[in-house]
Amino acid sequence: MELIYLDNAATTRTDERVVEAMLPYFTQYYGNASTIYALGEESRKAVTRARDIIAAGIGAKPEEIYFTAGGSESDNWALKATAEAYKEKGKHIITSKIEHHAILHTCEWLERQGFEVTYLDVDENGCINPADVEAAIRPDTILISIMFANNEIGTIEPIAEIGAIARAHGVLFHTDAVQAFGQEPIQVDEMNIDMLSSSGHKLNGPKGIGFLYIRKGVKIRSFVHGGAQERKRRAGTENVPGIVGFGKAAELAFASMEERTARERELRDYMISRFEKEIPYVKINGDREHRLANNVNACFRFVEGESMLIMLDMKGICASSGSACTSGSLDPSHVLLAIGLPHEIAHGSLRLTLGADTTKEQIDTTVDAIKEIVAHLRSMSPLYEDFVKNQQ
Amino acid sequence: MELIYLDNAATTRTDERVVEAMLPYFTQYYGNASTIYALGEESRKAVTRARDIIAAGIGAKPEEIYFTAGGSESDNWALKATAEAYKEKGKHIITSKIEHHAILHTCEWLERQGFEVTYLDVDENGCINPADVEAAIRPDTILISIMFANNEIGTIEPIAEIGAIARAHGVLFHTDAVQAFGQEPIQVDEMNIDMLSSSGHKLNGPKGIGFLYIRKGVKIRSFVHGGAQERKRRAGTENVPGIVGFGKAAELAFASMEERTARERELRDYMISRFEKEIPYVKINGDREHRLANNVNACFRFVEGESMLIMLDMKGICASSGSACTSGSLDPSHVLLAIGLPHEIAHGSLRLTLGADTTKEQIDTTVDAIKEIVAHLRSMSPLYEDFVKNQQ
Amino acid sequence: MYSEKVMDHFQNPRNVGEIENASGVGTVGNAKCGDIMRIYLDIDDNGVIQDCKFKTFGCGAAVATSSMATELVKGKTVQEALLVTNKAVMEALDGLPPVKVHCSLLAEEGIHAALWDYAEKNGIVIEGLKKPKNDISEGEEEEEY
Ligand SMILES: Cc1ncc(COP(=O)(O)O)c(C=O)c1O
Ligand SMILES: Cc1ncc(COP(=O)(O)O)c(C=O)c1O
Ligand code: FES
Ligand code: FES
Repeated sequence: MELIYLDNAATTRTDERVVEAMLPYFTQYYGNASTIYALGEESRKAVTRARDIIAAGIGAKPEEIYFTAGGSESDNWALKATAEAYKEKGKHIITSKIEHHAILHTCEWLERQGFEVTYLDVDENGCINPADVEAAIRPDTILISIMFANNEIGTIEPIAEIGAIARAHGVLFHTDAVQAFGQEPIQVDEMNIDMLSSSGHKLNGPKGIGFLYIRKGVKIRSFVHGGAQERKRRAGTENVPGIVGFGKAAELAFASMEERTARERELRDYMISRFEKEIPYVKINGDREHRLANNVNACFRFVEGESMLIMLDMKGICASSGSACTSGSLDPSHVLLAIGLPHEIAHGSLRLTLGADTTKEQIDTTVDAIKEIVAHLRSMSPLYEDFVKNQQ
Repeated sequence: MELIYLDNAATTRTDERVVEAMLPYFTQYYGNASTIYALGEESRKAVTRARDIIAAGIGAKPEEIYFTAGGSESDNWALKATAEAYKEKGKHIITSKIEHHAILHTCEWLERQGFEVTYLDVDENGCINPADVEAAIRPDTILISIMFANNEIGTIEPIAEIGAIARAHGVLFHTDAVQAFGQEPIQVDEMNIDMLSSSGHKLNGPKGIGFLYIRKGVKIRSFVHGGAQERKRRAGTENVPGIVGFGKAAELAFASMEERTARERELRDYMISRFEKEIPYVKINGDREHRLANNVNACFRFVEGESMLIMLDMKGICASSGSACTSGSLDPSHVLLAIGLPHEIAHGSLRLTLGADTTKEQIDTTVDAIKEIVAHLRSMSPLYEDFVKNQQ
Repeated sequence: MYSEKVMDHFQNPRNVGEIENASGVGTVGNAKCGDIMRIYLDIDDNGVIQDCKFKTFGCGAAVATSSMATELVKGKTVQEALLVTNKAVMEALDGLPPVKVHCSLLAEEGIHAALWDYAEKNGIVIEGLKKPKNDISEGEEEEEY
C-alpha cells in the first residue's frame, strides 16, 4: 500500500539531500564548533554557511540568527526573555487567540509571573484585524506576538501591517513563522519584524533544530544560560549536523518556493473544490485567499475527527485533526473554537497538508476515501440521525 | 597526517552504529511521534525503546526520563523550574564553585530573580566535602546541585554521600552528570538523586539531544512551554532521530563501560606518569583517585594554553585548555582558580580526554609533541626567563 | 495506540443502528470532548435484553466501547446488565490508553441511561440504578506546568 502523507504541517520527511549534507558532520567533521583546532573550524564554517543561507532568506544579517532546538524553544525564548528584559518599561503583551500552544502556554506562564496578556480575537476566517492590534496597544505594552501563518487552518496574517503598527508605536514585534518560513516570502525589514521563530522539520529539514531571528538592538536576555555559544545568547554545544541540515533544507526550500507552492496551491484548491462539490455538510476552515499553499482544513459535520484519522490510516493516508501537538488533549482545537465553530463541529475537523511530493492521484484517492469514510461514520452518528429526523 | 582526537570531553565522534540507527528516522519513519497513524507509531515505539534503555542504565523508570536538547537545557530546566515550583518553601540553593557554566550562569540568573545561592568551595583536587554540603543546608534550602564529575579536571564527586545528606534533610538533589553518564556507574535510587542531566554527544551519540531525569513526585514545572510532548513537561516536536541515536549510544556505552574505562584508565595513568617523569614543572590537576577514566589535565608552568593548542593542532592533535565552552572568554578557567591555582599557572592548562579509540601510540605521539612544544614555548617565555634567573 | 480488539470493534462495529419502538433509549455525551453515544434496548417481558443497538459520534475508543458494551449486555437480564461496568468493557477490549478511559465511561452511562428510560416508561424501579448524568465530565484536576 502506497503511503499518502498529508500531514506536512505536523512534520515533514527529511529530504535525502539534507541527510546527505548532514552525514559528514556526525563521523568526519565531528569537532565542537567552539574549539580552536582545525577540526572545530570545519564545524564552525559549516555553521556559518547555514546561518548565511537562512539570514539571506529573510533579509536578515547572519549575526541576527540564533540557532535553537526548534520552534517551541524559539517561541519560549522570544517571549520570556523579552518580558524579562523590558519589564521595567511595562508588563503588557499582545497576542492572538489562535497562536500555537508554544506561544499561548508561555503567555499563561508569563501571566503567572505578573504580566498582562491581551489575546486578540480573530474573524471567522482566522484573520487578525491590524486595527485591533493598534487598539490594544497601551503605554505599557512591550511586545506584540502574532503568528505569520496558522498551523491548523492555514490563514496567513497581515504581518507587514501589524509590523508597521508595532514600529509606529515603538513596540517590539515577534512572529511565529514556523509554518511560513520556506513557504511564504518573508522580509524582516520590510515587514518590521523584530523577532521570528522557525523550526527545521517543517521544511524537510531535521527535527530538533530551529532558530530565533533577533534584530540587532533588541535587548533580549538569554533563555538557556551556560556556555558562550551563539554570541553568548544561547548556551549548549552547537548541534552542527542539525544546523547544517536546516541550512540545506532552507536553501532547497527557497530555491523551489515559487514553483513548489504554485503546484501545491493548485492541488489544494482542487481538493477543496472536490470536497465542496461531492460531500454534503462540509465547511472549509481558514481564509480562502490568504492561505498557506499546502493547507486544507475542513469540518465534516456529524462525524468525529479521530475516527476519520484511524480509518484514513487504515487506507495508508496520514492526516491530522487539529494540531499534532494538541493530541494529548481532549479539548477541541482552540483555533477552531476561536473562529466560532461550535464544539461538535470543531470535533469533526480534518487537516490535510500537502508537500512537494504530493500528486493529483493522491489527492483523488484521499478525497474518495474521505467520502466513503464520512458516509460510513454518518450512518452510525446519533447527531446525523437527529439531523435527518428534524429535516423530515 | 593521522588525527589524534583527545578532546572527548568537549564532544565525541558519533559512532557509526548510532548514525546507522538514526538514518531510517529521517526519511522512512519520519512521522511525528505525537500523531495517531501508523507512521507516527513507528516513531513513538523508537522513542519508547530509547527511553527504556536510558532509564534502565541509571535504575530509573522510563517515565522519569524527559528528553531535552542537551545538557545545558537540562541544567537550566532542573534549576529554574525547581526554583519556581518550590519558591514558597524557600529560596536557597546550594551548588559548587566548579560547576559547568550551564549551572553557574543559571544560578546567577536565579540570584537576579531573588534566590540565594551558596557556592561551595572545593579542595585542591576539586573534591567537594559532603560535610560542607550539610553545613550549608538551611531551613529555606530547596535544592542542592552538585556535578557528578567535573568536565575540566575529571574529579568525581561523592554523589552518594551528598544524596544521602540531601535526602536526610528533605532537600531535592540534582546532579549534572553530563560527563559521567555512560562513563561511571550511576544508580539514582542508591545515590538518592532526584534529578540528573545528561547530553548525547558526550558518549558518541548525536549533538542536540539530552535528557533530564526527574524522580516521580518532584513537582518541577516546565521550562519549554507548548505542546503536550514528554508527558506535557517539555514541549517541542520529538527529535526522533536524535532520541534514537542517544538511545543507541547509551546502549553501546553501558555494554562497553567496564572494559572501555579500564583501558582508558590505563592509558590515562600512563600519560600522566610520562608527563610527571619527562616534563619539569608540570602539575596534574584533579583528584588522582576519584577521577574520570578518560581525563588528563595538566598545567605546564611558564607557557600559555592557547599557544599549546595551536601547536598541537599543527601536529594533528586535538586538545583543549579549560572547558570548550569557555573559549569565548579570556578569563582563566573558574575550575582551575577554584582549586587554588594562581592565574598564570591556570592559563597554562591542557586537558586531554581519551576515547574508546585512543591508542598507546597516540598517547606517546602526543606526549612527545607536548614535550617539544613546552620546551619551545618556554624558550620564548619571559616568565621562564625570570624563573631561571632567579634560580641561579 | 489501540489494542487489536479495539481496532476490530472500531473497524467492524457490532450492533450499529436503531431499534424502532425500543424498550429504552439513552443518549449520553461528554461535554469536554464533545462525543455523543446513543443506546437502544429491546427488553422482553422477563426483563431480558433481547437486542441492543447503538449510534456513536466519537473517537475510535468511543465506537469500540459502544460496540463491546452492546455485545456484553445482549441476552443479559436488566440486573445482570448493571454489572457491565466501564472496567468490564475495557477488560473485554484488552485495555484502553489512559486518555481514553472516559470513553468507556460513556458506554457504561449509555447503557444506564437506556435502562433508566426503560424503567421510567414501565414505571418500575431497577435496584442499584442511579439516574444517569447526561453529561459526563471527568473532573480530573490539571497539574500546573
Ligand atoms: C558538565 C557539563 N555540563 C553541561 C554541559 C553542557 O552540555 P551541552 O553543551 O550538550 O548543552 C557540558 C558540556 O558542554 C558539561 O561538560
Ligand atoms: C505555528 C507553530 N509554532 C510552533 C511550533 C512548535 O515547533 P516545534 O514542535 O518544532 O518545537 C509549531 C509546530 O509544532 C507550529 O506549527
Ligand atoms: S594575550 Fe591574547 S588572549 Fe590574552
Ligand atoms: S469519547 Fe471522547 S475521546 Fe473518546
